Amino acid sequence: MKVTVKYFGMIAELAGKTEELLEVPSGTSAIELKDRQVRRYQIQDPESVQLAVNQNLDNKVELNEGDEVAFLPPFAGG
Amino acid sequence: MKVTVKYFGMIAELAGKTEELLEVPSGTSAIELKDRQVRRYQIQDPESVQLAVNQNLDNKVELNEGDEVAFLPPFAGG
Amino acid sequence: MDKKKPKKVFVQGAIPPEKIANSIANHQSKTNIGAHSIFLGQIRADEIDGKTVSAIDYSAYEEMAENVFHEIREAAFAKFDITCAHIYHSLGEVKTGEICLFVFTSSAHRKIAIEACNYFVEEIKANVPIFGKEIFEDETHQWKVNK
Amino acid sequence: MDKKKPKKVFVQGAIPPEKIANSIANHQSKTNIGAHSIFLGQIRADEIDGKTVSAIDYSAYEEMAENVFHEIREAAFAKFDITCAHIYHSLGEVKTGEICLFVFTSSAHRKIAIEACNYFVEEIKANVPIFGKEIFEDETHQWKVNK
Repeated sequence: MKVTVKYFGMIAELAGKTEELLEVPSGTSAIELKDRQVRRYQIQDPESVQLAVNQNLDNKVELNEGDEVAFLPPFAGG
Repeated sequence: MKVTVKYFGMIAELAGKTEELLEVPSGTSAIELKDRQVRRYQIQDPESVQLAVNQNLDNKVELNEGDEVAFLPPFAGG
Repeated sequence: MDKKKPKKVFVQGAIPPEKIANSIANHQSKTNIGAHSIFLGQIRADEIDGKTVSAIDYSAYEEMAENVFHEIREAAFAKFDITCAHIYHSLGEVKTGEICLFVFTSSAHRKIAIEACNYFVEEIKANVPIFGKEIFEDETHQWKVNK
Repeated sequence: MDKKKPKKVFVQGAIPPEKIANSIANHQSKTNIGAHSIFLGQIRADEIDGKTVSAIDYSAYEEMAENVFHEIREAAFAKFDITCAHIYHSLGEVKTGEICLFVFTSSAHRKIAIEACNYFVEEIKANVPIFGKEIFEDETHQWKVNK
């Protein structure tokens, strides 16, 4: 199945892109996707990275076809 | 001895003036002056009126020649 | 320097929004500031016994008030690590909807700027000899008391 | 009405002081307001390892951020008896000394306006997906993290 993955801030910098369409096995969880991309792009300090699945920060979920998964480094607004 | 007495806000309105030069007996205290003027001008709710002697709110003092005594109704700044 | 110089707090009539914009613009060269906190007092059209306030006419024991403002500034600079602080208060008539008090504090960090601003507002309300005549639409009036 | 309408929070580049003056002026017809509380975030020229910050380049997960801003507004209006609330945050480059965040709350009474303003600032810092690239004078950069 396909999911859209978005990268922001320092993660976009490490990935060299802000978005990609990934083919993942059916049943993949958000956490598994995170682990895979953390290794792939050598993201430092992965505990500080939050995932939003369809804009929802609760990432203890299984992914579905067409989901939008965002990799969010620490917030710095204000 | 002479003291300058200043009135503000609703007290100035009651007194019909903002300032007067009063002759008071030597040894008069600020509190005695307050009582006298409260009666004279029929100032309501005298507990809410603060006296400043030479801009100092501590009014448990004996007055001296040339002192400036201000009658201050409740503050309403801001 | 900002700290030591006694400043004139009272302004005649309402405080225009442009004065606030100018104060903010004047701080853009101070690049050690990370946060500004601003408090504005605005005249409310309160309804009291069926009559509506149309303006407040402010007066003050000016010499004492300027001294108290100065003492509040000194105490605030001793208490809070602020970069600068400005206070303006109206004298004379200020109509409903207009600004009568402008407190502006700045610091490297937000919590300090915010706490200092609150401190100023509370101290001004409690300790500065300013008096307000609430003028109703029918030209009658009553004297305002801070709660 | 002010409460329900989703509002655009992000502005491109720095927030000019005139925008703040205009916001204040726009509230002078609301005569049930007695107090405004304003918070402004300004870019500091921090020195980090001998290098000085010259600007922050802000980016955001915009769709999510606008939704989170809206949720914060809803929560604030449920929690505080405020008349209105406005938030503006910069995207793109904001130079040191310039304003990147403008929070503006209004109420009949000062304590409510002030508490609501603080609530917005803390919620924005903690929960809105905004990212800041601190650009140094030598064109190198590092990524800012809120404390």
